[in-house]
Amino acid sequence: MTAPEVGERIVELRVQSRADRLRVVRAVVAEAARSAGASAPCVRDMVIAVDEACQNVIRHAYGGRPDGEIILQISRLDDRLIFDLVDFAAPVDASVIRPRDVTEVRPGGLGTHFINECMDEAVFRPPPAGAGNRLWMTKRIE
Amino acid sequence: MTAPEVGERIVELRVQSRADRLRVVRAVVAEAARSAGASAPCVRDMVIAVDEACQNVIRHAYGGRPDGEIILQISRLDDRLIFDLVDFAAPVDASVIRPRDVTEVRPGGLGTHFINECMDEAVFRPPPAGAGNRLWMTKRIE
Amino acid sequence: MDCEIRDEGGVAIVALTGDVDLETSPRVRGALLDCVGAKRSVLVDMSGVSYIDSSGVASLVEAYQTARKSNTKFGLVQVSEAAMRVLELARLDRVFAIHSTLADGLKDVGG
Amino acid sequence: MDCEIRDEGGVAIVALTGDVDLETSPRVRGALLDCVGAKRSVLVDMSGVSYIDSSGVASLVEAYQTARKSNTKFGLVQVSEAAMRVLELARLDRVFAIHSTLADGLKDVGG
Ligand SMILES: Nc1ncnc2c1ncn2[C@@H]1O[C@H](COP(=O)(O)OP(=O)(O)O)[C@@H](O)[C@H]1O
Ligand SMILES: Nc1ncnc2c1ncn2[C@@H]1O[C@H](COP(=O)(O)OP(=O)(O)O)[C@@H](O)[C@H]1O
Repeated sequence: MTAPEVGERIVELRVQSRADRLRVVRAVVAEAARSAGASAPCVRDMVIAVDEACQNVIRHAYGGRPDGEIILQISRLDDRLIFDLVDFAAPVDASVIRPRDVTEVRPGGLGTHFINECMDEAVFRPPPAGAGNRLWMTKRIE
Repeated sequence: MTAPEVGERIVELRVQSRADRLRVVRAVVAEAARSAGASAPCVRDMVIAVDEACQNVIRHAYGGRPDGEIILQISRLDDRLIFDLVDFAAPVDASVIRPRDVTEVRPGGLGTHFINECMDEAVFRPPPAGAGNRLWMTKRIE
Repeated sequence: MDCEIRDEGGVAIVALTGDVDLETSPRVRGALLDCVGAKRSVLVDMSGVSYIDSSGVASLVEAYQTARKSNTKFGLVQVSEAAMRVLELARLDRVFAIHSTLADGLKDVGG
Repeated sequence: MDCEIRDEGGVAIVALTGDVDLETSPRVRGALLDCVGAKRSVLVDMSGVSYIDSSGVASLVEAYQTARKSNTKFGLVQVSEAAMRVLELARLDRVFAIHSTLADGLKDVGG
């Protein structure tokens, strides 16, 4: 059984770092959020944030390498869902990842901003032994 | 990287042996099958078979215990999808599991029959070390 | 999954919407057996069934058999494509009275 | 994801259907830049967009900016709710010309 701090696991998912796996990731996030009672707009924001976080792992952490492992664990803690995203890429300096000014119109650089807007919390945490990075996102179920 | 015999993994999913996790399982199977190019009827049959197989694990292998681990790996081998379902319950004698005569009308006893009808192949295989049972199902992508 | 019961001229119309699965079928079973137990004719509206599994089918079979024993009418109306596939797999598409419209169903059960 | 291009009185209507994501947005980017590069006015029909991510939005921004540089018209029509949420997140709902009907869009680009 999982410790309370970690919440009750709904599902754990493993995929490789490929763009064509994101559909499956989105389907899982959507169904897990729905089954936890989230409304359609809340489900949608959770899907957006996790998709963008996975994209960043695919493009930046793994640099486009298609065979990196991505582990997403979705759990519930009281009235929140926790999205715990782990990769096995080289550890990144989280301080360099910051959303850009979105009032400036240019292509790219929106992912981090979307994640921050769509989740209540999104922080890098010490990864489990052997892993590279761990992004911890939470959002209240509404 | 996975060996050719095992196919190319699309996704691996872990859930506990609870009825309220089956929605997420179905969503993953449906999206994985769709992204592999399966038609709607083919997707539907894959969903039915995997759902019934998971139900059997929940009700029979784990006997209704809600905290058993279920691992589903979906992979692609040429023109087939492979659904590899592992549990950690006590090993079952696979020879006692057989579909009943469905022309006899009575409630229950349909799961195994559905699995056999919906998949091309469904066999128990030696489970990985530490696991209890492993049901190996394949179906051509149509 | 929603399971709504309404009355049409003494016939219980049980409308199922969503996924009837291992989690939700006990509610369907309870509702159907209540209606059948009250000796009411029952029509199950399956137009909104997006998914039904063997446990959902078992609930239908149990209600059907209980109805037969008590000479009560039991039928299915407007069976969705997804549900029909499963009834066919269970070889029940020839066992249940299946009506394509509610009107046909009501005529059959004499409601 | 489908990306279909048709002509309406010299205006390229690019209709997107399905999920515009990291996998599929390169095709959208290519189609949009081709149309803009050919100096055609472009209207992107987004009524069928079930999902769009930051890479899809980046493709729209790139086409929009390329169009501006070459004095070509670029607009969005019938933006689905799912897509509108993402444009709002990107603060682009005030930047792009967004029309609720194709007729309005065609009027605006003078097609
Ligand atoms: N998971 C990650 N691993 C490594 N670097 C990252 C990660 N996520 C974001 N970054 C860095 O932060 C920058 C901003 O990311 P983002 O806002 O998602 O926009 P974009 O990915 O379009 O550049 C990226 O360009 C990248 O340098
Ligand atoms: N995964 C399993 N582990 C243990 N026993 C099983 C398993 N699957 C099926 N069985 C056995 O086979 C029987 C037939 O299964 P099934 O056809 O699915 O119908 P039902 O589950 O409704 O009984 C079950 O009653 C059970 O005894």
